[in-house]
Amino acid sequence: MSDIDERAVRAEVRAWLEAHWDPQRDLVAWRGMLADSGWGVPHWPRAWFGRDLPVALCGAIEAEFEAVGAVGVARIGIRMLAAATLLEHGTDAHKARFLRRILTGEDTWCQLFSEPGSGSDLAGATTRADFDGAQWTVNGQKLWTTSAHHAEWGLLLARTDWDVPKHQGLSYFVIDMTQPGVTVQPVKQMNGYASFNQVFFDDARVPPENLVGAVGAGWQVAMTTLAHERRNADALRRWGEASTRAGRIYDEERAEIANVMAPYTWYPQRTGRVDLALKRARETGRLADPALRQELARLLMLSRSSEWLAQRARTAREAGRPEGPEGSLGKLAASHVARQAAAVHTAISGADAMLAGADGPLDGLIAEILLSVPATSIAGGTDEIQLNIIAERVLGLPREPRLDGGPFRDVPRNPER
Amino acid sequence: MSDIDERAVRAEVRAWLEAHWDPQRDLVAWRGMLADSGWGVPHWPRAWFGRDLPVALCGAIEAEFEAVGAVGVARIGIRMLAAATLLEHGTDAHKARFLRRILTGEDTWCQLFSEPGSGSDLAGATTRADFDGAQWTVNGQKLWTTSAHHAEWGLLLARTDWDVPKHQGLSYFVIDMTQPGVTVQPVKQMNGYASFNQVFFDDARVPPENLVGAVGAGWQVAMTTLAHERRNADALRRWGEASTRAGRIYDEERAEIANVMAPYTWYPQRTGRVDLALKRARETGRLADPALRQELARLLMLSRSSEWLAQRARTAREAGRPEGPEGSLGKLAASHVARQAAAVHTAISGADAMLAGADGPLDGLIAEILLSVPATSIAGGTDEIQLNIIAERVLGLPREPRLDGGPFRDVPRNPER
Amino acid sequence: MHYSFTSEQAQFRDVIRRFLGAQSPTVAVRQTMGSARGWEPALWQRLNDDLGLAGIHVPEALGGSGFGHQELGIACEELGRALACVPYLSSAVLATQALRHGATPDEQAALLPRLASGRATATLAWMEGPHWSGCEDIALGARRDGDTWRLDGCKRYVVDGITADHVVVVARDDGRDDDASIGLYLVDGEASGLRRRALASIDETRRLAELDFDGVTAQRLGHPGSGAAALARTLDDAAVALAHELAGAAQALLEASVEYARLRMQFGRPIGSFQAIKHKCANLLLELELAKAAVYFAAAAREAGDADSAALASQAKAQASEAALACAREAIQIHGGIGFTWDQDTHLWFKRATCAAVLLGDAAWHRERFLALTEVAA
Amino acid sequence: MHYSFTSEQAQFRDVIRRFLGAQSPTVAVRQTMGSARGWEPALWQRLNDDLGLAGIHVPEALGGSGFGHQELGIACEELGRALACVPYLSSAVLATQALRHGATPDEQAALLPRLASGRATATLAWMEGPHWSGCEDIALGARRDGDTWRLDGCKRYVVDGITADHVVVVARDDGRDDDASIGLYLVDGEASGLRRRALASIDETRRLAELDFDGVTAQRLGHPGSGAAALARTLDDAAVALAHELAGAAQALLEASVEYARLRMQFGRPIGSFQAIKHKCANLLLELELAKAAVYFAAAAREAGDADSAALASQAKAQASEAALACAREAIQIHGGIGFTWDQDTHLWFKRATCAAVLLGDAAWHRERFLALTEVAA
Repeated sequence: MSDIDERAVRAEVRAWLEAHWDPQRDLVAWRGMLADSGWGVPHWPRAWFGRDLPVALCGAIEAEFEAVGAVGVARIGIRMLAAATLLEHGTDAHKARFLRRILTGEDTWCQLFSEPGSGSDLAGATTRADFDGAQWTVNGQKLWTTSAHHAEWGLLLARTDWDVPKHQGLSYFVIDMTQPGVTVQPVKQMNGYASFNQVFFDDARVPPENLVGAVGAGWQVAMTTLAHERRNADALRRWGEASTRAGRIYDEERAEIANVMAPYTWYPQRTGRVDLALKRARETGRLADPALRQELARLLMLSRSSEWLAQRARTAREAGRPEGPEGSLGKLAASHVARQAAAVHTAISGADAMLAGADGPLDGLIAEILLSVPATSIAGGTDEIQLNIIAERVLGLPREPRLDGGPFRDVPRNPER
Repeated sequence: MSDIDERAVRAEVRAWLEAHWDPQRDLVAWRGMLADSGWGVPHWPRAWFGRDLPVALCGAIEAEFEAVGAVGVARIGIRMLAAATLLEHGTDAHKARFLRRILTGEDTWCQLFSEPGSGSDLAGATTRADFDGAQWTVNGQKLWTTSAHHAEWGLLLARTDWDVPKHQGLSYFVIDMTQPGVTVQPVKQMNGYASFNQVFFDDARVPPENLVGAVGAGWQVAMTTLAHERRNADALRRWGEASTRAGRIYDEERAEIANVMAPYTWYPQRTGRVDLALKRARETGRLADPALRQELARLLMLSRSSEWLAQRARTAREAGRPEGPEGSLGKLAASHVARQAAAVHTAISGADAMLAGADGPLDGLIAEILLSVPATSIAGGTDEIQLNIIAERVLGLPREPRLDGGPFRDVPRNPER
Repeated sequence: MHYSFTSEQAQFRDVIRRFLGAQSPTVAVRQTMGSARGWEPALWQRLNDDLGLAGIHVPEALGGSGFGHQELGIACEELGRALACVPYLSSAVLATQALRHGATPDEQAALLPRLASGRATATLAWMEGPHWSGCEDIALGARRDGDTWRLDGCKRYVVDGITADHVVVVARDDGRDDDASIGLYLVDGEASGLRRRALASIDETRRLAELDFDGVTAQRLGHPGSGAAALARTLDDAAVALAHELAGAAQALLEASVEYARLRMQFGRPIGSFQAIKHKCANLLLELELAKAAVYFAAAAREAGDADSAALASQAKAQASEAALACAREAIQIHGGIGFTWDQDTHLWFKRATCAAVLLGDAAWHRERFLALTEVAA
Repeated sequence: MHYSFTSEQAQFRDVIRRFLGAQSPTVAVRQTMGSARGWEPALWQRLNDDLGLAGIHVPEALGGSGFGHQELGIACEELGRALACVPYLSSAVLATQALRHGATPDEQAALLPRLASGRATATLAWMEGPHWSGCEDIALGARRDGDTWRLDGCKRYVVDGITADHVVVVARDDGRDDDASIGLYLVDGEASGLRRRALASIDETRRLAELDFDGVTAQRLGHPGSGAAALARTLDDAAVALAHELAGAAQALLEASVEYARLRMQFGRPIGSFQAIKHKCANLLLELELAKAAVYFAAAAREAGDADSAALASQAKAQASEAALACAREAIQIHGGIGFTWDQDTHLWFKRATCAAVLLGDAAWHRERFLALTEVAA
């Protein structure tokens, strides 16, 4: 688009903010105004709280918000994945019922895809939804669900047909997480935190109007959710940084962010905190060790190259080019960075690398890094899955022969727990 | 076995050698005496040139030979694999016709298993043998055949039935390599040597009595050959070291060894010449480089550990315990040693690592090492095949699903050349 | 030289493995590691009463079983495999070997029988800063006070330092800075002036402590000037013992991973049928078998008193720690998400491997030391 | 900062790639590398007449095209991809950049137009021993002889040293040992007293020579005292250029491997459908993409004259050389037995990667230099 478009849009949003922005306003009320004006999600359709503007302009609009310190719509957590999925596959009734409360932050959402028996093989889900003519009854178990403990709504992938190939027997629902048939339990990780939940369904109910897409089309709908999950990973990190300004509305936003981000406590360490390595090595005197210097140089090079690679992908995305499976390269690179960072931090710390908590280096941060590393190459899709994606979709190597193509009922799978 | 056995056997062989050994004898004549006495291959059956003694005693007998400097039967090259295969699967006619001339060294043999289209997948051979009621006609192409250019006989694996699964349609033959239908061409390698040949069959003939085992049982027969190949790898290296004694019979043996070992010219470099690394590092002053020291230490540790692992396997073998697929661990370790050795030799040599021939370090030996490394992880079964063997046969992990189980005619394969 | 195990040694291993399988399953390990003491006196006493583990390598005259380094290694390997929470490395290895190498016969006779029977425990306190480069790191000072000695300074990373009945302390005679001034001193765990503070460790199955010495009364051990050599031999013994532990831990991790990969289904087949997993496991087996060769060889060399046994100790520690880290990392990877949950056992070995990798020097340090020793010998 | 290519740059790359695909297929490379000269004058002249390659980065006033480091990089990447046998690194990169950084405007005007047009070739002779650590390695001496200079000593590993019309020699003023005594000297390739001897290289597509100087008449270039800095900038330019070459070679190797894996059948399926091969290729792609990011970024930084461009040059060379070696090793592995035959092309790139990895400093050397530069900047 031309500069004139951007200038005009910037002028328009500036004028609107000048007229309406007030940091003393109630957060939900302000976000309601944003939703109704279309300035909260300007790239959404006009019919649904947007202004039909190109994604490429959103940065400029955000910049205007930042300039006056205006708070935006609620964006962190799973909600934007829910919104994107409903915008693409939902009925008008879905959109009318859910979208505005997503933007105002009144409703929190969670994603119910993974199961104990199907991690890498998401389409192998065995949580079942059975229709009795009046409503759906859900039974089964989901795992790795962030934020399920405070979500009002869940995006549920469940099996509705056991006699067709596995990708064709799934359906997609919006499920009320506050009903009695839904039990949420935290899952404690090896680092002591509980970032995830497991969710048990015992005859939980879903009304027919909460089906999203057609019966049996759940996999395609879920693909939309997952595509947005990958795309939003970057943005989520940015949205998770609370403003430091003073004012009632900022306090409310900070509380919301703190609440939603709590399960991600170990996420900041996922990159292995490369930024600390050189400084730590110098301060401990270990920078004089030539073997360590080699490993440190490897780490810094790897980390910088990964950033440049990500930057290139981002540039492509911002230029409106399709993102493609290059995200898998970045994910894989992050695993290497994390592993090398752990090795370097260990070498720098020596015997101190054994110590945790207040006794440990940097008040336990190094121990956190060492214990968080293994998750990097698993969470969000294992390295092995990323390698498959790169080999098949980037390099065009042939798929492996499938053994799970027949009716799902006959596919060998893990025993139920 | 008890010490008394060994003492008695040692005394017996010593007496026999005292009576018969004479370094002025003709090599073939002497070996004929050895074959007929049973002292050349004492672990073979009495009926066929042996004395039915346990393998564990062979070392003691060899020691007696060495003590007086007596030359043994011909053992290097493919001949002992041919002999072992014929002993197990051959008819009495086969044994009578071939074994003695194998031991005297009058006949040289080669192995015709691999093909351009079937390397790792040996059972996918497409060289065909068709029976017209009177004789077999062979057409096709074999590759990676050591010594084919001076062999009298070949061990041939050929397809005789295309309508059964691939392992069941192969037959095993002894083929006359000196006939007109057989063309042998050297294959030049990236290091400039030609260790191998390719062999073309154009209506080559095999009489029916040269079939080994039943029609269709070729794969089982070939397994025997391959098992002995793995078992003999160690011994072959030892047998390939010529005696330095003076005398006509030694000259003849040296000439034989030089002839047979010529194609293996690059084999000595396969281990990456770890023995030279520390010395070279010291002499070049590079031992002061701490980063290099780390890599050198890794190399030495890796190499020593591999030797100890091999030693343990050898001890098991000598104690008569089955060898099992642990040989794959050693083969895999050798690849790692070779690769690390190349890296270390490169780091030691710096810009000199670019130089070959007389200009290169150690008169070109370092260049040889760098160029020979890639073959280590391929020749004799790729690292990937070794990893499969270890995973399935040592660790007991499940096999991959087979796609080539049906009639061979329908199995997708490489286009003929 | 060869290494191999006699059938008696193989039997000894079986007995320990069965014992620990029954007496120290991970459910018990988890309970003990969460306890205040951090190790289980009842288990410790049975290990010693029934199997004689703490004194396996101690001469019979000193209350032990009179076996050697290979039996000690087998014990450590099985304890590492089971992650048993007992003060074996601290008392049976570090303190016992320090006394054997550095104490006079009378001093040994006074203390070793109680350590060998497990009735008392001890530990060795040598490190002060996080990187060990040798005796030059020792600052803790010993000064003569009549018939006895007094210690002032601080030791860190002391294994089982909170619970040890006795502490063998490496200290330096006041005012001197050569290796001859390094001595071993025996201190009572409850001595006045000794402040013991627990250090939180990533590996909750092995406790660490910081010990502050403020004029603590100590008994000087051994002959003057022999401390540095005794310490060096002790640390090499301990490196080989810890390498065995790590080999045992790695073996446990690999076996659990293979078992899981055989059973876990994804995409209609066991994940262990995918080459990504098969080859990963095969590569781990190779790395582990190479490390075990080094570890067993190192034990045999120490038993034989070979000249290169110090280089071999470094090789064993370097290779075993890297193999254990690789097995730990990949075990979690093979288990997938479940692998980094608290309830699954893999992280217990991961944490052991993480800490043991740096205890007694990391792999890079041992590689450099190995090369320095090899270089001189070559 | 970002790096990206303009559509003009992408087009430039396409043109070179198509040209080399047609004019320098491997059958031609094999022929040329077996020839006496080692490079093909006809190809060289067409590369320059049709595409202006030798002067792509030389100012228009000096007979070049006036583009910059990124275009130079594209040219090198494509030449590395095709393994074209031409004196590009020696003449267009090493000698040309040495003159641009180290010669006066008049001296540049006298020589650069002929190098930029490809009518003459030159090279840079700086190394004497196999390990470069900096100007302190320079022993070859220059002594004043009236209006001119005379050189005595020996240079090795001189790229295209046998055929170069001119040699830029790095020498030291007699009797001094500081960096200010380092100067660049221009020598005629046919000068009397200059003995040129070919050094057999593993990589037959790029020739090396040893040059012996026995009182060879030389012209001193640039201003006194500027030689060391000019050399440093030149070597960084060359490291980035060589890193591009290696990235191009790695790309060619990976593409050939993927193509082969797609077609080659074993066990009834393409070998590229086995995870062992798929994951190998995917890992190579990752390593290559990371290296390319560093390489392109380094070129952009040199073009922009960024302060950290020396560190980036080292990073680019280190990563590109390791990626190329990995691609070369695995390309042969993926091709199996056929991969180490002479008739299959893979070994040509393998040998290029092997030699280019140590030319201008190996990866470990560049990592150390990168860290030293980064450390100061941080």
